[in-house]
Amino acid sequence: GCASQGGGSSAPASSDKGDKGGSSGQKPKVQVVLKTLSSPYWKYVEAGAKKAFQDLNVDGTVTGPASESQILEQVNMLEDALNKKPDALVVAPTQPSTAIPVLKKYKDKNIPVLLVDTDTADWADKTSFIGTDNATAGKKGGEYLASLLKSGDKVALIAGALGNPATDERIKGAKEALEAKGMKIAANQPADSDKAKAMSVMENILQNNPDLKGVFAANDDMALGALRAAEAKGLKIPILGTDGTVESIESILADKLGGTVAQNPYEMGYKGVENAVKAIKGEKVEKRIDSGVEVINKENAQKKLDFLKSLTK
Amino acid sequence: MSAVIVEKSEARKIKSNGFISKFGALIGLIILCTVLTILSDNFLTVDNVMNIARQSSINALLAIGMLLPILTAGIDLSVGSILALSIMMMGIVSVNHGLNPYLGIVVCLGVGALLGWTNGIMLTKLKLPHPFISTLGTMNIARGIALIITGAAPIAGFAAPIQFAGNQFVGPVPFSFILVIVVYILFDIFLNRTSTGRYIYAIGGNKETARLSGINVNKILVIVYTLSGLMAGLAGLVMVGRVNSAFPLAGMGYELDAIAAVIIGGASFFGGVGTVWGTLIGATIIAVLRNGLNLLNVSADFQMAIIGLVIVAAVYVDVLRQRSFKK
Amino acid sequence: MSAVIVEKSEARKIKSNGFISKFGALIGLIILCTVLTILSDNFLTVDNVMNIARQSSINALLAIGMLLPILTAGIDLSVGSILALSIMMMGIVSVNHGLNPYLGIVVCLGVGALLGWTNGIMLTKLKLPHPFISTLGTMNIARGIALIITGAAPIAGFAAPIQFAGNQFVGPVPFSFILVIVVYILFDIFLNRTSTGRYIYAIGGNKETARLSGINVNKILVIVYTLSGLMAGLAGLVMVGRVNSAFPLAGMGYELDAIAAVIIGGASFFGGVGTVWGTLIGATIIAVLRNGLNLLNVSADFQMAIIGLVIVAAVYVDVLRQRSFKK
Amino acid sequence: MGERDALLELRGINKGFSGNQVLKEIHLDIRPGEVHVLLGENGAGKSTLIKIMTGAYTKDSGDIFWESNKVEINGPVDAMNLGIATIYQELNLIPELTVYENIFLGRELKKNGKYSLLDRKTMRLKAEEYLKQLGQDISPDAKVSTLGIGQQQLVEIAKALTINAKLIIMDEPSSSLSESEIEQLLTTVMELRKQGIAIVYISHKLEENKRIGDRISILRDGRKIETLSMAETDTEKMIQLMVGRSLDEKYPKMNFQLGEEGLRVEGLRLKNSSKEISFTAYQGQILGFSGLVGAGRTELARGIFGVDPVAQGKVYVFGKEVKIKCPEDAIKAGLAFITEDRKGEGLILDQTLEFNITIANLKKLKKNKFLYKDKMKALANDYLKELQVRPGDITAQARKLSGGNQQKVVIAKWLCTNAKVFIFDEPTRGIDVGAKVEVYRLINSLVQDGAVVIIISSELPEILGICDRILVMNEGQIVDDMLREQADQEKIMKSATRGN
Ligand SMILES: Nc1ncnc2c1ncn2[C@@H]1O[C@H](COP(=O)(O)OP(=O)(O)OP(=O)(O)O)[C@@H](O)[C@H]1O
Ligand SMILES: Nc1ncnc2c1ncn2[C@@H]1O[C@H](COP(=O)(O)OP(=O)(O)OP(=O)(O)O)[C@@H](O)[C@H]1O
Ligand SMILES: [Mg+2]
Ligand SMILES: [Mg+2]
Repeated sequence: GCASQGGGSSAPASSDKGDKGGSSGQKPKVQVVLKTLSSPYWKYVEAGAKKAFQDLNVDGTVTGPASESQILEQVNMLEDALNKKPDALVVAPTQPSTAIPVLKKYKDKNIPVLLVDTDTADWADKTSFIGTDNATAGKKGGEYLASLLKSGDKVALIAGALGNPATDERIKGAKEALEAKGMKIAANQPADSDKAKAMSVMENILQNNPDLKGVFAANDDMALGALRAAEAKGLKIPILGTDGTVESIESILADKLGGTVAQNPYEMGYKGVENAVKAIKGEKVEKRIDSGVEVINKENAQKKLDFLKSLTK
Repeated sequence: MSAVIVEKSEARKIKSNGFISKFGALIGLIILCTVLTILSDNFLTVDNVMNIARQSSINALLAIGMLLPILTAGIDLSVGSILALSIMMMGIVSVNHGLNPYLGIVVCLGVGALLGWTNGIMLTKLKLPHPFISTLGTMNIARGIALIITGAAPIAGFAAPIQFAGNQFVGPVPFSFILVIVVYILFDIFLNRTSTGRYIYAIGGNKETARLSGINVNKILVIVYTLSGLMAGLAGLVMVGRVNSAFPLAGMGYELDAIAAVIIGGASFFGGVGTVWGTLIGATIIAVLRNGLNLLNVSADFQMAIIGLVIVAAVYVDVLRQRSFKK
Repeated sequence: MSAVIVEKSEARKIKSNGFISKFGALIGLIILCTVLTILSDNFLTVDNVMNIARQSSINALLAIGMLLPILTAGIDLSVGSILALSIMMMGIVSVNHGLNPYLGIVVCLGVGALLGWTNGIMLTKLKLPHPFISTLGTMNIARGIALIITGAAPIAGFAAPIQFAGNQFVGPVPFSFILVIVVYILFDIFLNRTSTGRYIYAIGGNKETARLSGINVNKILVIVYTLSGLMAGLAGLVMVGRVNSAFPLAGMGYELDAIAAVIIGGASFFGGVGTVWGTLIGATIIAVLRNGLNLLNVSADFQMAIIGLVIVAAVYVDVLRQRSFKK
Repeated sequence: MGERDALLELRGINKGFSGNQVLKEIHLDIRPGEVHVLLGENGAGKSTLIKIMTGAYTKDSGDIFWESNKVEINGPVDAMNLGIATIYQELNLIPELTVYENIFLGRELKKNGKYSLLDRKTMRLKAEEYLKQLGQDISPDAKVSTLGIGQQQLVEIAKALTINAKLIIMDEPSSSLSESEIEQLLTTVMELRKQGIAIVYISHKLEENKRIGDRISILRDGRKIETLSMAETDTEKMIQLMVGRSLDEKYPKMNFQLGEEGLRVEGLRLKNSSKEISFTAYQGQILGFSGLVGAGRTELARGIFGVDPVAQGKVYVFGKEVKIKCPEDAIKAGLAFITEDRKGEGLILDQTLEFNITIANLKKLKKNKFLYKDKMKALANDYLKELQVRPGDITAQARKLSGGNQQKVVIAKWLCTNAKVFIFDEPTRGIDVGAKVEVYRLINSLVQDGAVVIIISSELPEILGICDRILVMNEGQIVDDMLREQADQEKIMKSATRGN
């Protein structure tokens, strides 16, 4: 497992300090609010943030609701965090538009707001956005899948719970890329980001499309579930996931999963905090920082795996 | 005979006498607040209390709506989805089509009430055996439609009148809190001082007796589910005001929080027992708990476990209190 | 006396006579299958029927467990979380610590039963007013612990004996399907041919009468919730076999599907009414529906709405059938 | 006090409910093979006392001796293990289970040994046997929910017979039976007594007590007044001891002036029935419906009142045709229906007496659209006083009242609707002799005020005592119509059993 919950390296709150600049000898206080902490992907973001707390001597906390469907709960968390008077906020808004009113309050109190993973399209007051957007990740995945196939091949898309902006965007990106390369989308079905449901959905898709040539899933869990269903049919086709979790990379190394689109969650967490500290100190922060996205396949999988494992040591 | 005997748990029987038992969960709430005040400097501050007041408002509105079906020994699983469809319709009307914002508010409440009414009709006219089924159906249907009509995209940029309920303050006090109090007072009057209110208790207590006493049970049930839907619409309005956007996954899973608030507040699933103010306390317990855990930086996984424990504890305190009260 | 008379809806009274009414939802299922056979060439194939058999198995196991609390006029909201904690514990024991896989299976079932037992104890010893509360507590606590013990990371790479239940085939027939049938037959015998089984119905019919007849109500309730937990553990075992991994968010929201299966299958929330085979039909209806929507490549947003409609329709067909049956 | 050979002996039993002392220092002994009658007004504490014997309640203090050994009865199982079987005042059956399952509930027969499967065949057969013994051919496979109240009572009796009991306690077993079933019951009781089984018997029907009792103990306000041998008592004395004074007359009959036609039913046919019913009830003439259990009287009343669907027929109230589709219509048309099943259809047990009394009349209890609470309280208080309900506290929960007092609350509920036509279905079931007289007086004054009153009763003396005209029903049809002067028990019984 990952480093556990709680304050990480941070000492118990260093109590009241009136100024918000962080220029006094006090540690800067950084609040990180993620979409959830209940999945491997977000655990990597957390790990990155916590590493940065340590490296940069930050009094930081990472929180997030129990699941990505708890949208208002995240807004509540942002409100509650405001009462703790942080010096900077790093946030991955689950449903960006809902977070804007509370983010404005941070701005009103001159607390810099840095977004990670997911950008808010129509809010200009953010200090920075660190990440890649999910549509790009989906697009890369779609392009890679297309490169393994030939024009006219049937592919299937496995989506998350409909209405989840992150997975919806990925599917949208992948769909566009696949269609641009002349692939035929034979099915586009939701599996609620649930491994067991993805397996059932894949079984059913294969029922209709025994000649399926490839699959793109909006996260790794669903890709692994789909893989399992394909294996049961003795079908060996490229199946791609998104996120780059340890489980999926191990599967790639075992020559099972076709690949996964990794968005560098660790980098997002680390850079988010790093730039938050810069902003607190009044240094210039770039408006947009690309944390990179890469497709992981057999060639680069081992390197990535070593890196991920080093995080959890 | 069409009547069937169902036993009620010990705890229920004792309930019902006098003032104290009406505010069963109150002691649990007080204990909870005391603990949090000790643990966190930020808890008992004006700012934070107002936070809690705002954060509890959506669940409080859903819960008071939910109280009615539960009083009639029913349930409404669809409130979260009704909330979502109501606000998406409001978004379409007043943002996408740019119509009058007040019309948007009417649409939001109207859609809520209409869906609630449909629940009532399914139950009474289609004679589905239990509202669990009809409202489970509505839960899926309304959520599906909410997703379909906007292609799952959120709608932002609501006009000020729409945002008012969820966003405005009166001095330091959030308007949504005042709204909750007003709504609760109205429900208190409705349930205790009107004949329809009494009929709701009567139906929950014994449907057959109610029918034989000349109560139009079906009509009352339709009113009950309509009001529950209306409250879901109102909760949606408050939510839109808070986050200035409507999104189709809004309110997912909220029915559980609403039901928990009602039950923690001392109502019985067997119907006929439960109060407006108990429900408010139940909703407040849940909000205080969530807020307190956030303030204490408790991680999400521990939050889950702790919320579970506190729900059990809050109710258990009530059980203990009643037991000693009985002696 | 602490007994209270609760009226039962028309539909309920009529139920209960003879063979036909035992298989209430069967007609709904047949209609559904007919429609799907017409709409999709791939529906009525051996492969696909086996698909459905496999896909329904997890919910079928949860549902048969859920039938027991519902028969006693209770509910078990914690089954999804119990499933998750059971399989995470199994993962820790047999993958992370590399112990004997059979020990892992014992742990999985044991944790399930233990958590169910805790539900029963909370209900009967702490005297919480309704299992909604105790199992809502357990739902949160178990999920929280499942997340905490592994830091939200999934566990993969289970040994063959563990995967057997969910992954093996006997000829073309998935073993999980055979398991479901065996479990259902055992439950049928248990509920209809043993005194404990009849006591479960009696408690649901009238708890006070059951007590006065010398039935140890608390003991039976503890058995009921323990079995429900055990079935959640078994469902978890099948799930792990299916996907060869255990993950802490497994089973989230599955309680609603399980409850829906039981209710579609003709059981009553007021207790005392419901059958094993009706429950199986209920679980099958849900699985067939999901499978059919995939086969027809129905878009995600419409899937939700259609599932809602079919749930209502399936139960309504049953209501209509009983009405005409009565005439 | 207790003799050495007492089967069960109670010494100094006390019991209170949240401060309200219900039983005070009760001493009682039950001898083997005797029928011991317990008598007392509604709320005197009879049911509470027997519940202490059966383990349904636990006593606050006092001692219980079984065959001269001190015992603790902490639950129903303890009592059963001693050999005590009980028929409670309120029916204790599981509606969804079959007759035989109910009869054997808690002590099922098994094929081999404690942990084996149920022996359903034997249970079915035995159940049938016991029911036959009671003169009934109820199918053992019928669901209890499909039986009428009287039949359910018989199943309950059969259930008690299956226990190999040394003591059988019967709390008002005859209250929902008609004459012929009561005969059967009494025969069975005598039979049991002959076998050496002791019976504790509670009934408000004094003649019945007189016939079968060996000894009688009288309770008043939670105290035992006296235990006498039945030989030295007569009904007058029973009343005297029970009420503390003597009653002038048990049926205070008044003569009224025959008035207008009040309720006319023409060709009423219920769904699922092939028989048509017509009759007319007048002002100033109390109309009684007699018949055996299951004769269809309750069904007729339910049909008129819109509770059950009616296939065809017309109903006129004071000459005007009314369309009644549901009870709401019936109440609007000026009807009131006091149902026989007080718990299932009459009361909301968890609510207060005030709530229960006013619930059918809320529309008239408003001031400016809101409920007029003061008036509601006053009204409820008035009726509690008038009917001598104990406790007379309008905030008491209906659940906590004794059976007879609950019955009075149901009556109060309907009196308060100001209806013009009253249908009483077994109005005095479970009511003590003193209170019965009060109910009859009330009925008299209703009639005097111009109301039309119909009484369905399985108690022949009651029918004969207060009705002016008597209709006898048999298998869903009115088979006889006689004026009070022409009627007697024999004549009614003959019509009621015709063709049976
Ligand atoms: N569970 C209870 N809680 C509070 N008071 C109770 C309870 N049960 C009975 N009582 C009270 O105890 C008294 C005696 O009741 P009980 O039922 O023993 O009377 P009873 O002699 O059987 O009368 P009846 O002839 O009407 O059946 C009544 O005043 C009643 O209100
Ligand atoms: N709920 C029911 N379901 C099925 N049959 C019923 C039901 N209630 C009554 N019956 C049957 O209908 C017939 C008429 O019953 P009804 O109750 O009207 O008779 P009654 O003359 O009022 O006698 P009782 O003293 O039992 O009330 C009986 O055969 C009875 O068994
Ligand atoms: Mg009594
Ligand atoms: Mg009758």
